[in-house]
Amino acid sequence: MIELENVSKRFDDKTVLDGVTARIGRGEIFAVIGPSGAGKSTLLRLVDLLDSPSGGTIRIDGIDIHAERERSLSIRRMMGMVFQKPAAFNTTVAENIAVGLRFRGAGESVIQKKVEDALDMVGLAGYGEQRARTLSGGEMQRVALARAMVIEPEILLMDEPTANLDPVSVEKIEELVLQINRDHGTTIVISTHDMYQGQRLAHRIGVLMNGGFAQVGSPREVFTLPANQDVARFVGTENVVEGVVVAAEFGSSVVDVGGVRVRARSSFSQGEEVCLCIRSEDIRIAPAAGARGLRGGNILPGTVASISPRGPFSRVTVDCGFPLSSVLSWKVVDDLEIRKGSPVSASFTAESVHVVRATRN
Amino acid sequence: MIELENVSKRFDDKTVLDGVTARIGRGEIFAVIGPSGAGKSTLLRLVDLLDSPSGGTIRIDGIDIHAERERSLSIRRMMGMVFQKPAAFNTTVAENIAVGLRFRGAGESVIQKKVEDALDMVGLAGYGEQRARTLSGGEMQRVALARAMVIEPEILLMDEPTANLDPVSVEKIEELVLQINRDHGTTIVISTHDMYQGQRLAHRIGVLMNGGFAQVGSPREVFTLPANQDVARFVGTENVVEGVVVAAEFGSSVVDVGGVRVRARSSFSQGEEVCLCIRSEDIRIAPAAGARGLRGGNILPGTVASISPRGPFSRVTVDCGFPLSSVLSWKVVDDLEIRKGSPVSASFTAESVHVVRATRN
Amino acid sequence: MYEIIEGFVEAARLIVTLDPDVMAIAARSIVISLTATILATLLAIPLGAAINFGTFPGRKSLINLIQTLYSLPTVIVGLLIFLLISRVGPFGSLRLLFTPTAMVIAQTVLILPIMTGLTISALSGVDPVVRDTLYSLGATRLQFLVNIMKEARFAILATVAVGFGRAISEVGAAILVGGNIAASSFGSSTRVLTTAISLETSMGNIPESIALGIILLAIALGVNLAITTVQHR
Amino acid sequence: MYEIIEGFVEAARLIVTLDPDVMAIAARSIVISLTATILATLLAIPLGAAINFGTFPGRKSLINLIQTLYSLPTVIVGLLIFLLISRVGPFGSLRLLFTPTAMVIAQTVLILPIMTGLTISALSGVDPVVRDTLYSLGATRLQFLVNIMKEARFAILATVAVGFGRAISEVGAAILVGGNIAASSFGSSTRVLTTAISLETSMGNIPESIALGIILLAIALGVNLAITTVQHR
Amino acid sequence: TTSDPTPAEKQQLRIATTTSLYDTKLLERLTPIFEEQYNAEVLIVSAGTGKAIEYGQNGDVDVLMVHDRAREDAFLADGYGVNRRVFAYNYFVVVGPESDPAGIKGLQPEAAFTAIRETGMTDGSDVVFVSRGDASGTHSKEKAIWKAAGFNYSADVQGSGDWYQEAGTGMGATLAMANEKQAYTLSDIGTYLAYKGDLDLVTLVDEGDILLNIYCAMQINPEKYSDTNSTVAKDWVNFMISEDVQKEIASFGVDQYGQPLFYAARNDWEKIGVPQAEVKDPIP
Ligand SMILES: Nc1ncnc2c1ncn2[C@@H]1O[C@H](COP(=O)(O)OP(=O)(O)OP(=O)(O)O)[C@@H](O)[C@H]1O
Ligand SMILES: Nc1ncnc2c1ncn2[C@@H]1O[C@H](COP(=O)(O)OP(=O)(O)OP(=O)(O)O)[C@@H](O)[C@H]1O
Ligand SMILES: [Mg+2]
Ligand SMILES: [Mg+2]
Repeated sequence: MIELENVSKRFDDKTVLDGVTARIGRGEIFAVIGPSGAGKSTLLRLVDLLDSPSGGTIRIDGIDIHAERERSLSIRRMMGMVFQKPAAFNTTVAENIAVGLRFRGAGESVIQKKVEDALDMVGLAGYGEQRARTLSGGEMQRVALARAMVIEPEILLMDEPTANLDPVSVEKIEELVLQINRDHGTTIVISTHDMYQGQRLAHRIGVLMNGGFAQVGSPREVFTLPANQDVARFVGTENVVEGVVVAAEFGSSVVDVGGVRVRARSSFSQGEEVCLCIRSEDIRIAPAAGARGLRGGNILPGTVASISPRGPFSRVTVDCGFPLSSVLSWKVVDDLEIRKGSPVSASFTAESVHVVRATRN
Repeated sequence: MIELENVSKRFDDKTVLDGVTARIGRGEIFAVIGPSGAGKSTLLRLVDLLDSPSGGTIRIDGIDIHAERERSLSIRRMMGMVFQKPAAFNTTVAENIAVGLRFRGAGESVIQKKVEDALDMVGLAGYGEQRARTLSGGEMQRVALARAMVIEPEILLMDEPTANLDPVSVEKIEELVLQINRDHGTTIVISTHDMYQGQRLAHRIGVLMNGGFAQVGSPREVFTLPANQDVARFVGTENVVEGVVVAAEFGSSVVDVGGVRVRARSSFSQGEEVCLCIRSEDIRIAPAAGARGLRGGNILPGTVASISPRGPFSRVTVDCGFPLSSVLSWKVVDDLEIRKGSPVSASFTAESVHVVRATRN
Repeated sequence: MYEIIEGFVEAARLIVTLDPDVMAIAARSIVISLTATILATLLAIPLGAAINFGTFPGRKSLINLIQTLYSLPTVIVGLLIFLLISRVGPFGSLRLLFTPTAMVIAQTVLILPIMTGLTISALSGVDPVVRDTLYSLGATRLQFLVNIMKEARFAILATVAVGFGRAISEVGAAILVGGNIAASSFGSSTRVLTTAISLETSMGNIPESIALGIILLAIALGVNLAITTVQHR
Repeated sequence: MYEIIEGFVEAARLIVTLDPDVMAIAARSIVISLTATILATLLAIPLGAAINFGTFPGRKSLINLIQTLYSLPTVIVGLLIFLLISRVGPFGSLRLLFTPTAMVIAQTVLILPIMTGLTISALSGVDPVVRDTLYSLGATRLQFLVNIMKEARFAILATVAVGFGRAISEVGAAILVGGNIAASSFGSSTRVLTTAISLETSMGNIPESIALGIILLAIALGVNLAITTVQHR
Repeated sequence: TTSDPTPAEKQQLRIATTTSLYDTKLLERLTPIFEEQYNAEVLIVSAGTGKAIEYGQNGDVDVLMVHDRAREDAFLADGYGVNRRVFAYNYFVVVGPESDPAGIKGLQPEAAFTAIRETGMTDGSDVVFVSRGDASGTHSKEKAIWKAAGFNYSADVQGSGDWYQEAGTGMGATLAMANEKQAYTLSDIGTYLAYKGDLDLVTLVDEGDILLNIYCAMQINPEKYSDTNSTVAKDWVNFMISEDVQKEIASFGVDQYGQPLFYAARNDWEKIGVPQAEVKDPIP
């Protein structure tokens, strides 16, 4: 449905996008994640014809949208966009939502019905007559969503649509997005800095970094098998450490990390500089004494370097020559009597170590 | 340092705040959390003298700030504010950050130094000469923080300062906030919809709901002992179920939840309508067969109703007469071969059940 | 000073007695200046929008030129129109000289630059995200224009107020192309409030001048009340 | 039509030969109108800011009144000032009538309403968050004013352009309080470009009128280039 | 069946006149009578003499009414105008402050001008002469007086000092200015009388042939502009010299000012030195 081919965008002397390539299928939910300033908004704006690429082609249903100037209205009308900082028209909430329908010549009764429904869906029933300029940040974001949604576009572009929302509202909006996708087969491109949102919603995630997609894949792929150490760090793999392969055979290798040896599954050969990505939830912490053997796995002794809260969990960082973090529930931390300085052992399987080639930044 | 006494705010016929009372101590980090539209921004604006309360008093260091009009400049100069939707002055990034310093008559060299440092601290070194209007959403949010920070206010008010940031930037900003608080003893009031952020940063959290603080307490209190079921739902206690106390003695009670009996620690007496709050991480799921006995605890048999991803975990909802959700790592879900429809048992201790009086909405 | 009070008394008298001459003059002023303002608005808005939202070479110079034309003296506008419509001019055969139509044309030309310029300024003040939102909602050119006007309505109507004010208060062009004729039929006359004020002043009838000035301002007040009503909606 | 070309030729001749009479008239126009514009700006900006950001009863009526005064005919302004400063008027002892000072006063009064009104319109276009941010950064009143002006500079300078345009192009007040005097000393003369244009026109010297008009526009262009340079910074 | 007699369409007559004549409101008195008699609508445009003549040259009007013999002659000679008729005359007056610092009261115009110039040019004097300076009929007359007094206008008068100031405006404004500056000026009698109430200026010189001011009306040459309303134009000019109107002119202003503003030209052609045909013979 949407094809990005080598798309680039320069502002003056600053290159923001540089050869972005991807295909987004009809009915797919595609999440764009990436650090602040990576060009997520820029990319969505290019797709929505709000800005022109400096190079490359964007095709929708095979049509080069930036080339066909006379068709831009009908192309634009296929799409709805929710802006990162949505702007309110200086009128009521209901009128704000009605605008797109009015543009399409919908009748007054249809408009009224759809607007009511939309307000209800985004949890703002009864706000119709309030002046949109007086809405709170989160309320406005939901109005913007409703505004883009009522026109039932084939493609819905959403630029961090829940950035200003509380978790309860986020959940509601996410359900709504899934429902729209399910009921209307709407293709959805969503930019988000909330990776778990990407995971909850998206069929595929594209990680935008340094001007292009560093990785495109299913949420699980991106989270468990990040393409490189930047992606790994970005998707929240707490433990990303560099090392050198010292032994390798039969898809299994031993990596030296600052003197500590770690077993991992990988096909890198001896002498290669690699990077180990270990998700914190794959690491078990046990009191130093009671460490059980783990066949073909790693048991690294160390001392607790820090304990910090992380939602209903605690993040425990163990110094085993290099720092390794794990996440434990508060209860476990209490039960095991883990304190800063406690001698513990951190254990994890060779399979849970994802090895990528080390890249220099 | 900051005392809110029965503060209320009405817009036309809409009452947003209605008797907000709290005290925030010098050097404290106080987080205001609450649903979208609860009045978080409104409250911060009242403290920053940007709007006048409809009733009640706001005192800083004992001074009724809205009464002393001629001192408002010096009061305002004690404070720095980061707006939810920060506005960029139409000039360079560096000039945007310098404004507050210029107002205070700082010298050119001091300004330059401080601006550079601030840019560096928020991770925008090198952006000084870019026009602020062209910044991305997250970049602008960081500039706004830098702008409020350079004037080294005694009180820093931040309205969802990381809403548009990716996790890596969030972490950086949070460290910065903690550092400012630590190094300068700055009193910080932060509104956030990210409860974990509240937890990571704040000494105390106020939950703003229905016009007032439903609860004010330490992060742990708010998360584990929510004051009522609204707060419980809001802070992400997945399992909030209503029931009636059918037996009670010695601070222990049995609650009937739609026919299922649940043991809990509580001092409610028989016949009272209550609400049980059980955090999902306190619930263990085991194959139906292998459920171990749990002294004085609850073991509820049921079938798996749904499994949905939640970050690196899966959220498993079990129907045991009423739905109970737990969070398991992907690995455990695979290992235990839990699928939709699997017969399982959910177990949790009586201590992990937090009982509050049921409120009607 | 005494003349000012006399002027107020005279104004009151003229209004209360509905002096037919004065009423006709006032009506003519309103018709001519409102027509010119409407025409100029209809031209200035699309023009201003095209310049503000367009990207073409020479855009800045064009804006400069327009701003420069704010300084166009009414007498020069009058002269140029005069040369065009005088019998020996290219449009002489239309016999427009000394007609209200000519005055409408002259006033339209006079206020067009300032209205276009202020429209540009009004539109440039609209949040770019509002603009993008309209585009992304699939606005046609016309829908875009209408909606962006609604957003900028305060400034746009301020522009209309400026245009009308300039049109109804100008005298140089009106006198040159209109001739300040007091004829026996309404349609042949070209005497409007400003030209009448000029005449009274040149004859030394200061209270009468001031009375007419007050009537003119009363009309302007009415028009502005209408404008403000729309503005604050 | 031929007169227009003649006008250009004449304008070129006058400029190239630096015709001393014309240069003096042009210089006087610039001095008087720029002074009036600067004075009016200095008054209009704080006034406009006070009205825009203030909350007081009658605020809307005041804005209405100001907009109404856009329609103040220059002749009426001239007359009122004339009555105040003529020998028998309250300020007669200052002997200001028929001096350049009187013209500056008249033009200042004339453009003050429009400049105040457009300042209000310009300021009301500034994002309220910008305003709040300035307050929250601890701006004093003056710092606030300066910075809000910087934000609204495009519209504020457009206002200045309008004010200057109106000042330099008006003739009614200039002739009434200035008198269009051509005396042999620069300071006693009150002939400016517009009054000279009027005179030439009344004498039927169309090419000369147009030439003077072109010189006036050339001056306006210069001033506007300066304004635009600041505007786009 | 009966058909209504459609009234003949009203003819429009466009007249360009000098402001000083227009401002006396004489024409305002006469036009309704003419409109009634000739079923015409009269449109009068008043402008400076130069501008009025230009309207005539362009054929934008049908009749021209001015008071500047020299320029009228040129206009006729160039073929723009035909059939000039003189309908009224009066005298210019030299007015000035009652104190009369140049001591011109009762002098002949030439002598008076000379005296004003002499005193004006001496150091420290506060004698000022305000000139119309707008190439109007009045200004032409003033220049003629300077010439008759033996001065070269542009060299000896204009720009010879701050005592001589050109107003460059209408008569009324010039009088106001002279009043303000307590200066001398040359005025037509009509405007002076109209303004007299507001002025501290008094008539100092009102006798002398050179002060004669002759008003005429003429037709725009229909051969030059074929679609001018030559018939009504002719009617107007003839109307102005008709006996009834001449009487009207002779008595105009007496009730308001206690003295007439104009003298009828009809019987004084010799006195004012124009051919008899120009005052008496209707255009055929
Ligand atoms: N007109 C411009 N001139 C210069 N740089 C620009 C311009 N517009 C955008 N940029 C830069 O382009 C980069 C990408 O901006 P964009 O808004 O696409 O980022 P983003 O990925 O959406 O970030 P965020 O998550 O913070 O919203 C930013 O660094 C921004 O500063
Ligand atoms: N001028 C106003 N008129 C009417 N209602 C208003 C006005 N200003 C704010 N409100 C309402 O007040 C409520 C509180 O707004 P506020 O911005 O304080 O919410 P918030 O807690 O910051 O929400 P969010 O998390 O979405 O930013 C909202 O429902 C908003 O619609
Ligand atoms: Mg963005
Ligand atoms: Mg808010």
